[in-house]
Amino acid sequence: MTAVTYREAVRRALRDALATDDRVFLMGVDVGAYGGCYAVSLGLLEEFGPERVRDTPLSESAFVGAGIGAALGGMLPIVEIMTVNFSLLALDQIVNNAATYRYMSGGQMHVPLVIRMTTGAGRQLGAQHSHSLEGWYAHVPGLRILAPATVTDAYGMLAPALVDPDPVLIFEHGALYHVKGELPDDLGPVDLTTAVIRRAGGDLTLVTYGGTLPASLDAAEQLAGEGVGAEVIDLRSLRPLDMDTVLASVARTHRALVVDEGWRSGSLSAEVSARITEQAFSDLDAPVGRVCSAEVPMPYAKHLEDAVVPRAAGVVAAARRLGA
Amino acid sequence: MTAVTYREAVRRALRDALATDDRVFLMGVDVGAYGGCYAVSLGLLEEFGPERVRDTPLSESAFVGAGIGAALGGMLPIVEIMTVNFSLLALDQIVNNAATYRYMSGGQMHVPLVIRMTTGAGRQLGAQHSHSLEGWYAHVPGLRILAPATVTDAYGMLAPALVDPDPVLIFEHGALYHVKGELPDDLGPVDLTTAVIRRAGGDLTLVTYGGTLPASLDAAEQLAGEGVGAEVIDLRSLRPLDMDTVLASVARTHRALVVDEGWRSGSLSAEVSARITEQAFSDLDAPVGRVCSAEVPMPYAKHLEDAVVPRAAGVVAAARRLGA
Amino acid sequence: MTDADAFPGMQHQVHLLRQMARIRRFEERAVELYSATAIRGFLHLDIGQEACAVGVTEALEPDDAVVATYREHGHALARGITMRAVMAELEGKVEGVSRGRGGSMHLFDVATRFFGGNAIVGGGLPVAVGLALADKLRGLPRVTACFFGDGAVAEGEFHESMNLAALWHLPVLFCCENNRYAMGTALLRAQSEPDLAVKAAAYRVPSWSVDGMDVLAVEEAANRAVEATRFGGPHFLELRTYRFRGHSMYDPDRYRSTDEIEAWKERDPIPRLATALRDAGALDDGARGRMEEEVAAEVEDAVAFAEAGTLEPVEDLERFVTAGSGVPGAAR
Amino acid sequence: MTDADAFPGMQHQVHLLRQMARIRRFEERAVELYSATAIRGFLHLDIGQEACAVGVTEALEPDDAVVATYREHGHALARGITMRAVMAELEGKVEGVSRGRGGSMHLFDVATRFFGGNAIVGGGLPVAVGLALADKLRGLPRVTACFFGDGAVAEGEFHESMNLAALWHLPVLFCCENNRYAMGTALLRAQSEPDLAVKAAAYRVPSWSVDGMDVLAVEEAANRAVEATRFGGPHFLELRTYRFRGHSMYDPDRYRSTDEIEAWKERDPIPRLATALRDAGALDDGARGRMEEEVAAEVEDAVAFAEAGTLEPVEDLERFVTAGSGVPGAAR
Ligand SMILES: Cc1ncc(C[n+]2csc(CCOP(=O)(O)OP(=O)(O)O)c2C)c(N)n1
Ligand SMILES: Cc1ncc(C[n+]2csc(CCOP(=O)(O)OP(=O)(O)O)c2C)c(N)n1
Ligand SMILES: [Mg+2]
Ligand SMILES: [Mg+2]
Repeated sequence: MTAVTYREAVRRALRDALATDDRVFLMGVDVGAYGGCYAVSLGLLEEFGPERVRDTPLSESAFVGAGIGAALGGMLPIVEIMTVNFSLLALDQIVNNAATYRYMSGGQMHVPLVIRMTTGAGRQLGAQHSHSLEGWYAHVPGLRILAPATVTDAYGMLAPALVDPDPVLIFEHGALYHVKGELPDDLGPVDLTTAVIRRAGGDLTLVTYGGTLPASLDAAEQLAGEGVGAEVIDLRSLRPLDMDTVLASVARTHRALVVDEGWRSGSLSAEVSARITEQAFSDLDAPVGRVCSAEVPMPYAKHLEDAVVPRAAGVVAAARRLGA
Repeated sequence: MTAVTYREAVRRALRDALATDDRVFLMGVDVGAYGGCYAVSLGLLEEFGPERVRDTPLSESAFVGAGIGAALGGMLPIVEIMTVNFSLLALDQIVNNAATYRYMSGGQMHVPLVIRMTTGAGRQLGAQHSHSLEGWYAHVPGLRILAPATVTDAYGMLAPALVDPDPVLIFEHGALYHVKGELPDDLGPVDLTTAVIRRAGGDLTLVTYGGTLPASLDAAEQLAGEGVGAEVIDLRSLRPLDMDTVLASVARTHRALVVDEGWRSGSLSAEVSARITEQAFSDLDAPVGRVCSAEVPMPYAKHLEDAVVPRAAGVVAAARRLGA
Repeated sequence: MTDADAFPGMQHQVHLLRQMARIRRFEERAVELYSATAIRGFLHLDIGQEACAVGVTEALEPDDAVVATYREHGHALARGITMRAVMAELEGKVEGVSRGRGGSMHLFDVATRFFGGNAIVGGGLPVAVGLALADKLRGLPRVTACFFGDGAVAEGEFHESMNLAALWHLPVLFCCENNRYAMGTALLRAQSEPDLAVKAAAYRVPSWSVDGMDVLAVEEAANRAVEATRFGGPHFLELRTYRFRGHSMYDPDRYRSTDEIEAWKERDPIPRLATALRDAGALDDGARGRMEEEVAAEVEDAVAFAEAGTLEPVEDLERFVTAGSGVPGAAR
Repeated sequence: MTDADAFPGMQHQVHLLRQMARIRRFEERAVELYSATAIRGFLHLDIGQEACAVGVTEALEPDDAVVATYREHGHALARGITMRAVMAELEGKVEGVSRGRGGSMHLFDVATRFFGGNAIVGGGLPVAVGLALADKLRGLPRVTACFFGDGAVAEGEFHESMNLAALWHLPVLFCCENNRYAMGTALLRAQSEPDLAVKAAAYRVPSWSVDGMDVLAVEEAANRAVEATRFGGPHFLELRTYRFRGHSMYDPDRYRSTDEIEAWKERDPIPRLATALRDAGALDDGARGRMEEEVAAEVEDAVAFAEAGTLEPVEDLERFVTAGSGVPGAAR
């Protein structure tokens, strides 16, 4: 058991993957000489060399597509895209190729590719670097979408993602990189299909993932002070969604609030809300609530950015409105 | 009052726009010499010349971005992208530029751009030409998203879209082009902000838009035969959503079913469902239902494609399950 | 002993002719089936361009890879996918090469390393780069031949892929079938520099421009290019060709003159080679007729196979989305 | 009468020096404010590259347009946006040129036709093409100067935009500030053909390569290029330059040697021109000192202005999403 940052946990996962399997290589803009835009891959170039820690030109579509091709060709590529905002430049490759090869080929071909990218706001990076678009990817059949929110998941999800014969996208929230946590030395493989309860509670179910887990836990703590037991569920996998865990909780609490950094309209929170209602209507004492980002391009000024994204206070207030 | 096809209605709208305002021009792949990939712009090159009906190279990002720049520069461009599937290649420009210019510039600049594209399945075009991704665009603040489902809207939405000082995306479902309808000669401007009730009914609210309006109306007809009055609401505007019309209906019917050709998880139907529940929980006698596309890349074979997309029979069955 | 046996090397040319004829007849039959609505969706014909697919594919080893576009019946057949499997695919049957899920635009075959069948213009190029990267990393001396049209050259993915392949010295043979039109858009109205070889030079990718209506010229150039690519990094082959039919079955072909089309038909690669072989005494009219009959029989067999084919049960709709999908009980 | 007045033409050079000094001091002060956390987010410095922004911008008419990147303080100041408005933007104040919504990477100013401030590498190029298209369609003899880095040349949007501008003969001046690195990636590791002028030729876009550390050379080339662009369609200007600092405030600069950086600092455009002016007797040390003082005073005024600035009320968060948004009662 050692305390490491989320960043170090990802780096360790990358190092272990590179060390374990010759087919694995890491590719992306500045993953090598620069050490990774968020210093995640620092030191890996020195350790594994430029063939396996591969700097790419600024060509998101081509290097993501090259990851798809390399996966088809027998490798296990890990492609890093600096942020989900830039991934729009590669979306054609991800949606029209990575997600379709198996199906269009009638099951003959498959794309064992892992794509990692950062997501989210919190560092005053403005309207072209701060959005949370992982919910879009969770819409696409053929993809598995992961959002590690803890050090354990940041480390433990990569290996099983590489074992998955189909494309897996991993979203790392930029504000989590410096967060510290305990990493068990004997961590077994993390189950990619289940949500986990991060805090138990009987009065209200808070459903969240990734960058909004800390705020949700803070809110639960505050609510506990008011005598309200909030159960916090970390979805972890955004596609497929583990509704069983969510529904079992709602069956006990009768109230649910979804916390999601995406813009409210059409975010993943809408899907979670709709499914809870569809599948647990009679369990609900109140409509499913949502706390999401304000629907604006992200402003630069700190007080405005703070007003956009979900914070603990907003979660607590929403919980109160649900009558929990 | 004349009977025209949806295709003719769009063409007429384009012609009127080009004839009325010098700032308007049409630009896209094969809008000119070829007559438009779906023959929508047939004849316009001859009428308005190659400067104003402008064929572009296959460069989705550049010509959509050029539309943005031209709009900033004082023109009123109409950009055609052949299908929403190809629009992924231009998504960076739409999300990171068109939708943000006004906000990032603190209100100084704006992008009076109209982008038209086809969407949807039904013609056995397979997994790279058939998806319904307009729900993604409806997620983005700064954009107005329209989905004309009738001949009247196909004609009447373009002029007000051009008047809108901000970017407007218009989604034309490919299966609608041959549908005929009456076009009043003295059609006034269509309101871009309101949904419309296409059929009245008191037992169930069917919420839909675009390509699934015909199937929803068919379903309502069948349900009427069973004594169930289904009210069919055509959203028309996917962003912003006119929830007032929907909620007023649900207040009367107490049951709602959303019909949407997008893949179920994370489709626009989820947002509509979540909002109905949030805002009309106590009106509901049953959870909001959804009829969406199966979550698969679109298969080519007709019987499989038919099994993917929402059809009247599926809507009727879902309505029955809601207990309407 | 046939005529061809008497002429060393001629037998191979007869094979090339047969390959082109197979594609031509196959597609002509597909047009009929389209009219009869047995085939639907988009159907893009290779007719007129057969020499490109045949000439290049001949130069490849079985272990090499092919990435093609939506206009890929010819490439699939030349690569060795059976007519049966392709025709059944066009008819949407389980026996089709992609189980009827792909259709005309999405032929895939793992056995011949045929990676599609990509219907996004330019979308196949990055994938080809990646296939070649895998080969390089694995130390396999393979080539990936990537076909695309003149229209694709304007796409950003062309630019990014050429640079990446050249920067990393990857064995991709970029095969541009320049048929002068992207749907209705003539090359001159799409490219500020219509000489595509000049574009290749901007990435330091060596290039050849070849008469794509002459299968022998294509094959010869492809032989050199494939060899150079296998050990020397990417090369660019411009195949100057022409499609005799519209872009797809929906195309009324308003943007080209009949004169232009007729002039190109004069250069039809099939009669061109057939005449040369006859003149050389390698294939007399009788042998040619027998070849046509055999090809026709193969086509009819493929049609019969396709029509006898079965439809995927609707219950299997969700199979192949992911490894476990659609299989009852399996985790998604 | 100043020294410069005595030398015809020299006054202009003194102006150029002042412009560069303004950018340099402004940014040095911004670094301090960053350390003091008054500025946050990414901060990309122009330090070392000032001659590019100044030389090109001087060649533009007031009615021309500029599109720049996230590394655009210099371009904004050279273009005539006040230091006050830029500094207030960096501090996230309403008085900022983008009302504090943009920050360092997103400066916009309608008065000087400064269209950003684009933080997607390559993302500004299509917009520049569109601005020029509008001018052409409107019959206005304007130029759009589009700045971008060497890294952007690998992006698909570069390729598509160059072709479109050239195909349509649009008045875009493509200004590539080649500082040899895209973050940590050296040009040689990003481009198979590192001579960027060769790339421009692939679109038939005429190009010049200029010493971007020499503001006079930049201005001279820009004068020619702007004129040529105004009436002759797109041109490409490669400005060979270097950034003296890291890519952004977060960059530990592991990928360059100190020797390399020092060698380039020898070519610093500011002392270079200052020395030349002194040698020519156009600017003695006293005058130079006064200039520095004036510039310092302007910077301090800007800082005071920014610090006295106000924050946008949170209630106005939703203003400017669309025309009607955030305004109570207005339709969305
Ligand atoms: C990104 C994208 N844009 C548009 C289309 C529609 N489209 C299909 S084929 C085609 C023409 C392509 O021309 P070219 O590359 O020359 O190939 P050819 O059809 O001539 O073989 C177009 C525009 C598409 N499939 N993908
Ligand atoms: C599409 C995209 N990919 C990656 C980034 C992250 N990024 C910001 S600046 C930069 C380097 C760009 O280099 P260059 O174009 O040479 O400009 P310079 O910074 O040297 O001025 C990178 C990789 C981005 N902003 N956009
Ligand atoms: Mg072509
Ligand atoms: Mg650079």
